[in-house]
Amino acid sequence: MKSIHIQYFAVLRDLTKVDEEQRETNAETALELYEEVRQVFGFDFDSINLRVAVNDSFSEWDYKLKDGDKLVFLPPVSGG
Amino acid sequence: MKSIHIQYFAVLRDLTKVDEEQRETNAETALELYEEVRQVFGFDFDSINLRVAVNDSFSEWDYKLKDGDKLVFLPPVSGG
Amino acid sequence: MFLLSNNTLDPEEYIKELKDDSCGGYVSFEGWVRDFNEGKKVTHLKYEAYQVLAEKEAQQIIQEAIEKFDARKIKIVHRVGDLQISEIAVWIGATAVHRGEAFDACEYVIDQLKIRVPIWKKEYYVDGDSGWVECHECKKHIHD
Amino acid sequence: MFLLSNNTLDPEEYIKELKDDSCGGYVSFEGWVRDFNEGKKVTHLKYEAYQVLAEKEAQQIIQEAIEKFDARKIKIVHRVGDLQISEIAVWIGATAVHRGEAFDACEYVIDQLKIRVPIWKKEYYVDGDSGWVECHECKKHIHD
Repeated sequence: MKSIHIQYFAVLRDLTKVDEEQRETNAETALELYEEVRQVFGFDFDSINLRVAVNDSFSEWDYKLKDGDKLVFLPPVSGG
Repeated sequence: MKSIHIQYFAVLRDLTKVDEEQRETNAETALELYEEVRQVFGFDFDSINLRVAVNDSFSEWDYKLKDGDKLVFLPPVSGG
Repeated sequence: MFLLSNNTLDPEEYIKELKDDSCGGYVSFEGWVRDFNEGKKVTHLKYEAYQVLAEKEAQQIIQEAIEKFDARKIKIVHRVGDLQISEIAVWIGATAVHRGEAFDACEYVIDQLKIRVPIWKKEYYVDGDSGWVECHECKKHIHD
Repeated sequence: MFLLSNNTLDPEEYIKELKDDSCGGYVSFEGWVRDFNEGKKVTHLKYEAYQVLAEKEAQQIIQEAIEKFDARKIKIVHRVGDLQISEIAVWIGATAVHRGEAFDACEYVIDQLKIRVPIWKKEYYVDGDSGWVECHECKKHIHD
């Protein structure tokens, strides 16, 4: 089991109702973790439509999770 | 004889030492008038490098002068 | 430099940081909150940012623009929180020795910011509906 | 709208005239007095304008930019008289529904203004020399 810190923004946060959580997981990759929380919160977005950040940097979906990592799943941005 | 009002700007005004003059002339066209004042004030610019305005609108060098016209010979602009 | 601000943006203040006697051109862009978007009348909106990554990515964009276009100084300020119609959502200022470089740098920064910097906009409509912009692309529309 | 001003330009004042709830993008350009031009150190400069024709030509350029790029409002203010280093020589503001239109309109206006509007710049140099800019193209350099 790894302990992963996850932050939620925008449309995802509207569904989770929390800004962040500390999640114990057996997921191996960022993608596996996304599919796990997607089930939990009922996200309707394929990972293809999102990006993932690990420890405050953009990362890849096949990133291998390490205990203590900080992840953010990023909906399409709309600043400016 | 026609009476033409002429205004001078920038590099031309530095040579004429006057902002404007009322000139009695036999010149038929804007170009002939330019060549006349060019002699008088020693302008070193060919008409090809200047533009001419008649009665506050851009005009052509072959414009036929009429008594009472207001002319301006325009050095290359450098605003902005 | 990149800044997130909870308060009304103040361009006159930001310009001071960009002043440079060797620069001949200064171009700025302001994104204003429009009263209409995609056919719906907007009453107000909200921006939120993933601050740490937004700062890193914006700083990276500024660096790219300076190198690509030989710009001298670039500053970005993005509003977060609740905004009313006609308020400034984002301000970008770019200086360069010549004006073409400043135009190119400023336009590059706003174009890249809109696709890369993790900031999200939620629009609130006259009919009481609201939604995170671009979420029609995610195949789901959120109703509060 | 086009304005010639003998006093320090005040962009915050001009922007007010451009505010429009339906516009999402505002682009402005400022031309600043540089301390160097063509390898010579500049101490200050002077602009003069053929006012009536400058106003007509600038108004024509604004109209062209609005039509070509679907811009909403455009304003130009050009300084005349004596200017010091870093002062604003010209200010241009353009609004449009979308930002690309505002960028294109603003750049078109400054590009056209520089070649068409009868305004002239005289530079004064550290070495006591001075000259009307571009008059090297007229094959004569003026020394006061």
